[in-house]
Amino acid sequence: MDRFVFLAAAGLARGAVLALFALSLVIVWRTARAVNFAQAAMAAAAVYAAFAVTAATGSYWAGLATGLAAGALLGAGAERGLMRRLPAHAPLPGIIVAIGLVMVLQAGLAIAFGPEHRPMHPPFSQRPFLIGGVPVLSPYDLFTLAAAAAVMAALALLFNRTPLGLQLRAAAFAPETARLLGVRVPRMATLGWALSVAAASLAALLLVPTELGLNPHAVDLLFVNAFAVAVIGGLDSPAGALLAGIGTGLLVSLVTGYVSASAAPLAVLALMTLVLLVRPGGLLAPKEARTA
Amino acid sequence: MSALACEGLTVGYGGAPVIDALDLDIAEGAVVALLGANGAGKTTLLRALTGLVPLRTGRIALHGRDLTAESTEDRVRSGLALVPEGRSVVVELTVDENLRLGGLWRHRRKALDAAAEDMYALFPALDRRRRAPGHTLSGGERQMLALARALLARPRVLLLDEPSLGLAPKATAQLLGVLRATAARTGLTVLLAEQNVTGALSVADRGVVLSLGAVAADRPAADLAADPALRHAYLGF
Amino acid sequence: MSTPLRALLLTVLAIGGTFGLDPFRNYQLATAAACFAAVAGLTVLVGLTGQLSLGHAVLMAAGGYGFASAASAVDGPWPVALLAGLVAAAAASGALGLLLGAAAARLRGPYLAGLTLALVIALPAAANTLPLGGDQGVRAPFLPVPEPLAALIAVEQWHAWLAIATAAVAVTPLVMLRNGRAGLRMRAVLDDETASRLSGVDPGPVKAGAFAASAVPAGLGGAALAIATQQVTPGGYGLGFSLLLVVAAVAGGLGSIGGAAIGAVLVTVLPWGLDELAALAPDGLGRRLDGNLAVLLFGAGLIALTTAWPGGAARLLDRLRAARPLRLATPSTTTER
Amino acid sequence: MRTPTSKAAAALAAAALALAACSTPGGDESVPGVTDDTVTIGTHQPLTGPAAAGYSTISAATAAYFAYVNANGGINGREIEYLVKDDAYDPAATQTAVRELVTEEEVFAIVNGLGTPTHSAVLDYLDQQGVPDLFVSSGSLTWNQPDVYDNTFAFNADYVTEGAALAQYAVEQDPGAVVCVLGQDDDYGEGVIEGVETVVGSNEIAEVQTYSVSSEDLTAQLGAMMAAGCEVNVLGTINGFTAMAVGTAAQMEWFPRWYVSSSGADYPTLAGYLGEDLAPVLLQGMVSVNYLPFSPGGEWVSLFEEINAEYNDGAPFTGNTVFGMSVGYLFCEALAAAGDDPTRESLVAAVESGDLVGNGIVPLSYSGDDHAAYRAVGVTVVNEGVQDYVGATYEVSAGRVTAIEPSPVPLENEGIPGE
Repeated sequence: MDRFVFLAAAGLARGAVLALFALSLVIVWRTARAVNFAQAAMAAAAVYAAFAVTAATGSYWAGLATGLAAGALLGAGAERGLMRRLPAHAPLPGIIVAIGLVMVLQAGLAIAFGPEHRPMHPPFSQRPFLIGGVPVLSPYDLFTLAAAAAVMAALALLFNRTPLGLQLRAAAFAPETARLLGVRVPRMATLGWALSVAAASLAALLLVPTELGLNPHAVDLLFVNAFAVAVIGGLDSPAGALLAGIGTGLLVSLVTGYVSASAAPLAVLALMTLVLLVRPGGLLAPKEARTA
Repeated sequence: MSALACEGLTVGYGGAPVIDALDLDIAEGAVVALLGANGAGKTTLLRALTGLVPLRTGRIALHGRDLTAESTEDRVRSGLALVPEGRSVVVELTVDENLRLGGLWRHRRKALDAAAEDMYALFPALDRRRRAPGHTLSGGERQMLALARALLARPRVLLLDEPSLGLAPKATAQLLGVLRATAARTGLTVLLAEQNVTGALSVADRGVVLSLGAVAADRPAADLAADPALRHAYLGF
Repeated sequence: MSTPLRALLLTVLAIGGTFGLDPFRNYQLATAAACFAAVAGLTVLVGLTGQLSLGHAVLMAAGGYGFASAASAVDGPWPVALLAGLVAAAAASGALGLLLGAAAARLRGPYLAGLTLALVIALPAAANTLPLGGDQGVRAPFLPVPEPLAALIAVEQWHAWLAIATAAVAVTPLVMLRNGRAGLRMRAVLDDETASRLSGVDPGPVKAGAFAASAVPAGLGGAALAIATQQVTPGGYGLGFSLLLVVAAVAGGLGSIGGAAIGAVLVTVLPWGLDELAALAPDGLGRRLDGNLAVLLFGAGLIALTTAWPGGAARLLDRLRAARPLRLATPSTTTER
Repeated sequence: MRTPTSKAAAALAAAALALAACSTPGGDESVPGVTDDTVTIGTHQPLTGPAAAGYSTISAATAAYFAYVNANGGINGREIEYLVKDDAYDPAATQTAVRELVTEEEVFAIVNGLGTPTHSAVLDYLDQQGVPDLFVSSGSLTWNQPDVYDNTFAFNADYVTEGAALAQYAVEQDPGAVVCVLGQDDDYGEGVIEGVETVVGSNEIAEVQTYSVSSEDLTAQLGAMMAAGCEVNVLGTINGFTAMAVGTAAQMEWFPRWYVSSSGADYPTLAGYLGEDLAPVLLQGMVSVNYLPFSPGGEWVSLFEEINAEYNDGAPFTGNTVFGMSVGYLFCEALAAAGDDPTRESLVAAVESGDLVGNGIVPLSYSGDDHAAYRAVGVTVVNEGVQDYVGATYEVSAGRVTAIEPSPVPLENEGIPGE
């Protein structure tokens, strides 16, 4: 039982980061109908920016802000510079350009910074609180959960309760109609990319201090798992990302603890296959699917 | 002064042009019916006017201002609105969201609320379904919503593409009635592309007949409605 | 010229070409032939049915594992072992392809990409969990040069022959399939699923079948690679390699078999060439550039190709061909849509 | 349209036959990779990719040592050319890299190829080609099969030996301790587990946890070990995961004793991961085993530090540096022993002769029927940020662990082997 509580708590913190990264994929899918396969590499580049600023100023928060800004800039730049030039209504070129971007960014980071792992220190203690002798969440875990929850809530508000969010959604669902209503659709796509990569960068910034250290591949596995999460939850559904993120985090933690580490990717694959066989559009797929 | 003027408009998707060196001038406050058989180029002309289809040659001016180089969004923001053919309602959004979307660039928050209430007053059927998602609306409701959404932004020139398509005669009459009344009240300029010749000519001042991408006839509406030869030649009845 | 005849001619040409290469180039040629089979499968799948698979490396691995275990198990003369291995490779990859295809038929683009991506990531875990030899993988039998040829050719050249022949066996039926009625159905599904449904073509089985049909050449490619390298490891079929196959398919021009050949050669030879180039750089810089430079330039090339020149190499060939009346012997069907 | 194609085919076929001579085997009498004044050897190393962080410095150190030897006249008048190919720890890339080294560069031998999965991929190939495959950089038992792979020799003490020695020392220090193992989910972790079991008895390990190299964290594993009441944690982990295990446990306020296999216990590298401030605290008392002369201030280390400063641009001096230079020393010794006109056969014979001494703190065990390098290891402990041998040394053979005396090899002739 103790072990279960411990593993569940660890899975919750992991799940929050997963959910946030998955949400970033949902954002870019909803606003630009694109799956950004370069999300991990772009987030890693943003974390390098944060790392450099923290090293120079000594302030974690300055680094965090820089990382978010760098992520937003990278996202906007990728959309303006590359994605916009691709033919609409065909997903393949976007995916392939993103793969190219992964190669360029990761190789560029490795050339610029070398392959070493650079330790990043969390702003709060990672020493867990003990409840009945069982270590549960640490202050840093709580920070992670709070940051992820706050960003998710803010994004939900932005999308559902503000005129800007309305325009973002309209531009994604029906670009031509939106343009006829005076919505600056290209600007919305840029904004969607910027928001998405910034959210992904935040997830990466939360994750890396708990990992071995910063390196060009530090975010790869998070992306793969988060992509699985987004697909399981339904690419159009922010709530699905949250649900599937927490669920997958728990699953990975429990399987690792009770079975073995190598069984975890198989468990995720199995969960994904199962969900997609029953619901091909993910757990919380919208009722009326749009194909464009 | 002319509200909408185009000169030498040529549009094509490769191959032969769909619109061929077309000149058109619409006076401020006029309601013009754009008529023609299927494939005459009505939809293409409207899409070209709003910038959804690129021009090969020609220029477009709105109240004397050259729009040719502007994007669709900017043309809309200068007062040119298009209610496209078919179901242009964003099905994922609610009626209220769809409606407000039309006026976001135009109004501040308070003014937007007021403008939306005006539209609900104009279309009571929509008022009853404010929170309904777009995909639950009937064809008539969707068309009303699309028109209301366009009017919300107080355009100076409104382009409509087949608003009566698929609607019951009663709904068509109601829609065209609202349109006529609004035009009369606000001085809105309307270009109405229609297959429903009788309905269109009943609300229009002037009728323009397109054939093979060029203007085949341009006369007062009453005149056109009364000319069986012309009707037979270009409009197929 | 009929497809089998043309395939035979090209195979003989390629085998003749091995005489002009030294052993290392022949090894690279064998690798390229193996990749060609997999890329051909992928390019037909993506180009004709629009299903993007990021998991073709796993299908290759399935073929490799199938080949290695069957060929090792058979205790007989080498042609029997080879044949058993190839049959097992086709069966293993085909079965996995059919399974994936069944899932793929229900999934839209990004969902399929996600599933195949998760599959690639799960391969090392599967190798550790299933009896596949873990990270070290399994050995494939070494096929020595047969006696009569031993004095004439080196082992690398012999393996290149086998790999080329395997690739030919893998790709020829694929081309025939693509040019036949099945290809027509696939294109119909890509053009408009609803319309194809109305005209009596059920997209589900077509998509699943296309996936399986694309998996078998990939598996045979894996077998060809196992012949050349005598080893199948999960590390050799990771995400990087899987993406490289996509790069090859795109660089060659989606849907084009000739393009697949160009793409396969490109991804085999170019990284090596770029590393040679990086080795010329000064020491400290060279160490950082080594490997990374190739990846960087590949990525940049991929982006440039997709944004500026979406048809890939096959489109360029078409243009050159259009400029000159001489027709090279490559498949004649259109490569674009 | 058919005619030009067939013509082209005929022309190509003719050209192919004309060229046939250039790819036919045999005919060359000289020894590959050996000229009057050079010996060319090659290796495959992870210079890029995820494994680069831990190991890319080894080949640089080896190259620096060879540069030092070359600057002092080489071995038997020949300079050593060391070709390092990147394989990104990807077995497929290893295949290509090694084939290029053997067929294009025509190297004399492959030296210190790194990694179990990677080097496994070329083991058969090197055997078929008869290329000496010296001093493989991995503790797998695979390399010690003289009957099957008569040219392949290991360099690391094998993982079973290390696991057994660590467990033996743990049991001697505290006979009642609860012993647990955290291992990588491959032959490395399995070897360490097997070694520990030879000492504590099979199925007597209180808790066995594994991780895969792609893992993001070890929270679940360490939580389970903490819950199981582990007191001695034997780690079969690479450096990054050792640091992560120690760091994660400390965050849980758990401070068990750490017994770490040599592949994951390099103090300077671990300090790089944990930070210079935390490392001396967290790693205090960490037990490991080793067989190379890395005692701070020792004569070998002093020499290697000088070489590192002069020929390796003063790169950070770590266990990898000592490892890489020691491999270079051992190769030079073998080359010197292979005679004035070395052949691949004489090189292998020199290693099998049993005359090589290397520079370890325990004897080399190479012979005709044993291709393992070190069958004994010495225990090291970290004290106040300094990792050094404590004297306890164990030999492991046939499942038995026996204490022996260490026998360090003294430095001679400025660290350049001669006849």
